[in-house]
Amino acid sequence: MRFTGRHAGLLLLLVSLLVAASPLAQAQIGPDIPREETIIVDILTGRSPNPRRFNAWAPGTTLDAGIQQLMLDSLWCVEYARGEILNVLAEAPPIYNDDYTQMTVKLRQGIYWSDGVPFTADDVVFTVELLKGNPGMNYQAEFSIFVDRVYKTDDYTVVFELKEPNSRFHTYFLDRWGACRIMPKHIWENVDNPMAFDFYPPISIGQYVLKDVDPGGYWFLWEKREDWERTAVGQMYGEPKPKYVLFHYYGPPERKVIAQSRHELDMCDLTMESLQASWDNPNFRTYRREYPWIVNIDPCITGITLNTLVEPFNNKDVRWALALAIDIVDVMALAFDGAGVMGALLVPPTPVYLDWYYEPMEEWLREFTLDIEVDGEPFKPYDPGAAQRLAEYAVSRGYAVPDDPAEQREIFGYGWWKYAPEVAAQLLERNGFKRDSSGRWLLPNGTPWKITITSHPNPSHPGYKNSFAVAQQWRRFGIDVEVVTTEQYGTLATYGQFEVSSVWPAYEPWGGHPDLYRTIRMWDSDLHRPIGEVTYGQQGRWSHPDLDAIIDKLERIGFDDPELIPLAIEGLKITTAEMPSIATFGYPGFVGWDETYWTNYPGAENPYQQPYQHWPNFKFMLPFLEPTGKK
Amino acid sequence: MLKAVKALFQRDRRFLFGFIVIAVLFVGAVLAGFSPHDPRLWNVVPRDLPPSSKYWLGTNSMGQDVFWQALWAIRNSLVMGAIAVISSRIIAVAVGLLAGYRGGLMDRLLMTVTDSFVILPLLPILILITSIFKSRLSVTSLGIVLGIFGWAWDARVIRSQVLSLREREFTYTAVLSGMSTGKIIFREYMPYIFPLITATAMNNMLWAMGMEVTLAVLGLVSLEIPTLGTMIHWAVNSQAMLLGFWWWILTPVVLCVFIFLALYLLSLSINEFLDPRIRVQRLQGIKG
Amino acid sequence: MAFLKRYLLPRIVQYLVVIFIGGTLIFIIPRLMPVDPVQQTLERITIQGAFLDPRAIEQIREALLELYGLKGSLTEQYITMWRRLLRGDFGPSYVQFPTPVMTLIRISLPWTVGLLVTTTVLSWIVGNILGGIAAYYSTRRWAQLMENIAMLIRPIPYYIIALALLLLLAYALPVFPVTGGFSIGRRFVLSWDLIVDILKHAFLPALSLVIVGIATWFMTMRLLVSNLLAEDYIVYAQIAGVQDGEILYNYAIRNAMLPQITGLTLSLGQIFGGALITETVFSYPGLGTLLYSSINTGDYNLMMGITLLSVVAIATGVLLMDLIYPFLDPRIRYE
Amino acid sequence: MDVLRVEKLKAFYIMESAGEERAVKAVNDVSLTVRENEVLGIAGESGCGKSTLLKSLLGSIRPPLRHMGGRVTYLHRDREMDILSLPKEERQKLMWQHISYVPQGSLSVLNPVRRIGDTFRSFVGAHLDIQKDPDRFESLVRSHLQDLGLPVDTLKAYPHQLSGGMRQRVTIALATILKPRLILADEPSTALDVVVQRGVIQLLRDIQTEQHNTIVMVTHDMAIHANISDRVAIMYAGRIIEEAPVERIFAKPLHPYTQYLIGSLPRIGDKSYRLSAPGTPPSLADLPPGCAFHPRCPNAESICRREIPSLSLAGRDHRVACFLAAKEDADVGSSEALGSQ
Repeated sequence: MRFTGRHAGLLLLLVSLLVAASPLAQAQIGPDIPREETIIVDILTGRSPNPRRFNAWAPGTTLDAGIQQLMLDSLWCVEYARGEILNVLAEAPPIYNDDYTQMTVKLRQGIYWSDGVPFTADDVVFTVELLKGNPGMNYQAEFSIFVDRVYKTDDYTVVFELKEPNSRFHTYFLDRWGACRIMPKHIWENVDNPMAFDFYPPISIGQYVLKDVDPGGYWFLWEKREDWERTAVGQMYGEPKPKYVLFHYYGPPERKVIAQSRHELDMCDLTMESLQASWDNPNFRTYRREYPWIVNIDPCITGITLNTLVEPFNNKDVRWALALAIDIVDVMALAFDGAGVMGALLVPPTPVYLDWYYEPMEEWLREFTLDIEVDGEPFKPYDPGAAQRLAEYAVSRGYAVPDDPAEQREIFGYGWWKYAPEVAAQLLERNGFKRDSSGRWLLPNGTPWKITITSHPNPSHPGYKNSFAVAQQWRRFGIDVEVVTTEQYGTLATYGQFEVSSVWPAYEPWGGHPDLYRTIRMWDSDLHRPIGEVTYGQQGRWSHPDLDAIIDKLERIGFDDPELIPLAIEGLKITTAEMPSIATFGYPGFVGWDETYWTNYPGAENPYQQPYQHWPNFKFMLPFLEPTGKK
Repeated sequence: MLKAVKALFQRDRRFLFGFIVIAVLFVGAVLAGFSPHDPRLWNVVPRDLPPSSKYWLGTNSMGQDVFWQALWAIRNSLVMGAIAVISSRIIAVAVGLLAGYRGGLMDRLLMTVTDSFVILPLLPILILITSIFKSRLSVTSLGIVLGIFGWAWDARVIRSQVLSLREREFTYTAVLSGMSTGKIIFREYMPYIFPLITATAMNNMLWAMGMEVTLAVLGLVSLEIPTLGTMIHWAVNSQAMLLGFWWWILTPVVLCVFIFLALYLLSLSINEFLDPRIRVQRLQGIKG
Repeated sequence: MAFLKRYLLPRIVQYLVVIFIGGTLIFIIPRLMPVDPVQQTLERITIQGAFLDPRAIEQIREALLELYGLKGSLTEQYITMWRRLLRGDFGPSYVQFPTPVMTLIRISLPWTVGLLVTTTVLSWIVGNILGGIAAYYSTRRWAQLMENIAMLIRPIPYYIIALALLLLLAYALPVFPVTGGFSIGRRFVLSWDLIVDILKHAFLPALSLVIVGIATWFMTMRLLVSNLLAEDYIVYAQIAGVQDGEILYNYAIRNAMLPQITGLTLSLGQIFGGALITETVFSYPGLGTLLYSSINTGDYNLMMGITLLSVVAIATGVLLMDLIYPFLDPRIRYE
Repeated sequence: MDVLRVEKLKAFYIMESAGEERAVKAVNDVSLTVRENEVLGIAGESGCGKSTLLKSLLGSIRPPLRHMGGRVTYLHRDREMDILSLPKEERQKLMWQHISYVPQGSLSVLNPVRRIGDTFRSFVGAHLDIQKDPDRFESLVRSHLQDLGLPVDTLKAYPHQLSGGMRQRVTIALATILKPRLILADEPSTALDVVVQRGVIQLLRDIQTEQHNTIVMVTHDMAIHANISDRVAIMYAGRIIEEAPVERIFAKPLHPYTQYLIGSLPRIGDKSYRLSAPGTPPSLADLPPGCAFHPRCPNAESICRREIPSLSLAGRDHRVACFLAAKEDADVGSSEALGSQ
């Protein structure tokens, strides 16, 4: 046989044509699943190593592929778009006794598991008792510390007797991307080893039940229950529109752009660049239909954490100098082309927090001075005009931005710190820092100042962009900065093995509730451990006696006490003056929606609820989506 | 030596091409030192511009001049590759010669070590090692790490060549005539081993550069040091392909191709020049 | 018998020693990493479970150390590991505790093996044949064209080739599926449609691997064969009027194949490490991403399981190669 | 009758070195005829171009060797064929059935990873359709080997398992299996020890007696020529410098170089100091002007340094390329007496 190159080429071509021309050319979902009745959404946390594991109560199970959105419910859920707490499996908010040692929960009635067994107080009691007795399982430690006794008084009332007062015990059942969800007693009571039990096939208490799963762990297909009305969401919002929900992990952003352009993906998280690349798709939309496109209600704040146990970051002047050496407009321009809401406080600048904290503190911020004089006056670091400067930048890039300062404040935030490198220099110099002949900063001991920023290696993560953008600022200021990206950045931060890191600068608040205890508590001095040991608080390891006192007071008042906000404001004043870490801007959510098959997503024009598919709240969105009717 | 190079130049267009490309890249690498911009600084030029007379290879989304970034990348990648190649060649040749020439227990021991390195799955090991160094691998240390893990197979190849050479007549003649081991190795074996070294070196260089790209794509090297890998990392993650910034993504890819082509052609040409068999033929040719 | 005693036994001892050294290295290296599997799990729990009391964290930490078998000293852990491995047990995965590592590997292994064995063997065959032909007819234009194409493809970073194929054939020209191993919702019943479906999904990842593989094998084979062409026995056969095809296959390619077979065994052994970049670019299920995530989460047992699988596969490949070689090359004899 | 005519053949190795093309004049203006049923010996020191000449006769000219002029014509079934301009397919057809070749039987001429039997199969299979009748092929090979006195087991052996003599016999068996008219043998006995050498030569001789083929035998060993050749051509520096029947060349060598060659042969009982040519052969890339042998020639005259002597008749069937020999010979005249013994 004479086999030549031409033959090989022909053969290859032939094979590819054959495969390409077969009738399945475009099908991503099989023939039994009508595309127009299916909503396809991205999985945030990646491929599931063991896709047949639905044991949501053991660590490691992938929850955002449908378990927390469609399969399981918690007692309550935070809705941060509207600033509310929803009663899901509970019928009402918890009832505490006066000294917070007893909590009573009233349960919703008429809810059934997908196998037809009714949901009752027995399930709740069983869940708490099972978890409490099995070390290694989620909430085991919390329940064994706090729960003395749990029992039902009737089929729809559960009473928790606590070992010690805890005014926020119910938050273990309050879903904010995670909560203790209720398990079906009639299944689990027969399980010998709850840790090893896979719970496959799972039964559901939500409106959907698992239909199929990818043995490779990339996707999960859920089907609407016929008795969807016998669920909490059914009672709350009615029938969900899609018959099928497909959770699909697509990987890096370019894959999502491709999938969405082929209309094989309806909802996903993108990056700034991949969002820009999606405009060829006429059905593509973002949270805001115009620049800056992003979700402005995400309850997380990005920023830079300084390790306050490491010299020279233990010095407040140095921390402030680093903040003043940052031009926030430039950082946001470098990171996300200006798309973002700046936040000076360590609280996310979402509409509800702007109301609860930024607005009341605006006056104080304007008058706030640093202990340093510029031109004979005490220096006021707050720059209320920063948002306008960012708007000007956006205009210079050719984006349409409203002229009204009020609207600009709404889009870009209220303000930030001044870009004042000369004041930063003054702060450093009075602490013994010097510049060498080429303008580089030397530490007080005369050695060159070199900062290493530890960052997440995933380019989709805002911490990644933030690190490089801030590094640019400090380099220009004359500090030698190195950015190190590593998958271990979280561990390194927890062990304190870093100088500067782009981990969250403050712990996320509830998002839908003004209580800041969750955030402020992380600076409590008794949570901190020396470098090399795991810290229980915020990784920067900063604490302050005045703040400790505020934390004590917060613990003693309830979740809905009117004193909450004034107390938290006092706390924020301390964290502002001390600058333990530098907040930059709210988490810019680059959601991308394809409107080929579904519309009425909760966009900026109609934010009826939070916009992400990976949050548990996604279940509340499904009844509101509208099919376009496209086949 | 000089004469040989001159001869190569005139004899072989492949050599000429390879040499010119390498020379140009080398000059580029030196020129990088005269870059008007610090390669780590962003926003030094307008963003996302296509190539023009002012920005020869355009600019990227971080506001950097792709041309100057590319020069830095060439410099760092070549240095990294060269370090990897040289260090792994030293180990491979030493182990291969020693094991092959000495034989016996020494051979067994060295080959056990070599095989242990051969069987290690390199990518995960390298990922682990870059994790241990917290991605602080500089150009030099990455080169050394790649060198430490990139020699084993080539040592095996060199050993088997030495084994076959040892059986040949001239070794006996040389040993009988009292030639020292070193002399035997350098006079008699090197002409045979050298082509192996250059051919494996070329592959190793390619492997090292490919590995660097892989690690960079995964974000496991220092991303602010411009290399071919980090250029690709930034370009891909800024969606240069989807957004049509072809000049940004093509530059490192074309550079990879040119470096490979140049090295490949050079090594082919040099090997042909040095290959003992072809040399013998040439001699026979002259004699008749 | 003499062969057994003087060659085979020492060779098998060496094989075991090599695996032992490999296993020890992959026990030690991960433990030098800053990542702490317990801490990783704790972080996941923290994400899921609101905020934790320090006392609770301490309790969980203790419980997890106990469960993961990380309580003892390194030596104890090391001994436990070998004892377990000798029973063929890789232990539980930490991330998916207490799912056995074997279960996780079993989920990903078929995809990896299916994709990589096919592409490795295919590109080996095609690359070697084309490389041999191109070397034999090196003066022909089409042979030079083939060589030039291979020379251009070979140095392009694999990642770029894969990505470019994806953009070309799934985006610009949406012919192939973007991701996954087969269509969603499809029943796993053996049928022609299922096979076509799986092939279609595997096509792009396979194509990317085959392109690079062919170029690589092609280049080596071309070099090997063109070196052989000056050999006396080929010139002799040509003078004797033996047809080109016969010379090409039975003299040139066959003889040049020996080192290539070694290369193939090695490549086949490496399969068990998975193809991380391929799997990442095409979201293809496989061991590569599993291994990568196990590294990032400090899942020592899973890491150990996959890498050891690869180590044993490669070592066995090399051993088999050494034993088979005399049958392929009659000049080699083990005394 | 002539079976092969070589006319003014030039084949040079074209080497590019130090930027210049240099011609290594390995076969330089060679004319030669080979007659039916004769054994023509080609002799000369190594490096004189005799192997290249043989390659050219086989039509196996590949770079860096280049054909620079002249013709190599075979007479086959009343057809004249110039092997150097023959299409490849026709040349392949001519090979082995009409012309065959015995290489030096070193290890490298046989494919090291194939059994001898496989080599027979591919060599024979290239010319006969052995697929149709494999048994006939088997018996052909077996009987041929037996005829040559080779054990049939050889077919199962690998080349490296055979001794040098056996390998040489195998190459002879390969060359003669299709009973070609013309066998070109390139140093078939070099590198063998004397006893084996004799056996190999005897084998060739027997075959010739039996099959009546024509043999062109290249070897530097004059003793072998004395043993087997009918006619001998002496090559020096790419040219034929003398050509005569074997008896005559040994009895009355005319060219001083030939005289040295013969003079250096050992003779039984003769203990006198053997003469050999002083100096070394010239580089073919850089030939001296005039007669290439003049730097080593004890009798060289000025004409020898200026002009190249042509091959001219110096007796019956005896030609020589030497100014001095031609002169000397002319004096003696074309006396027949000297020609025969």
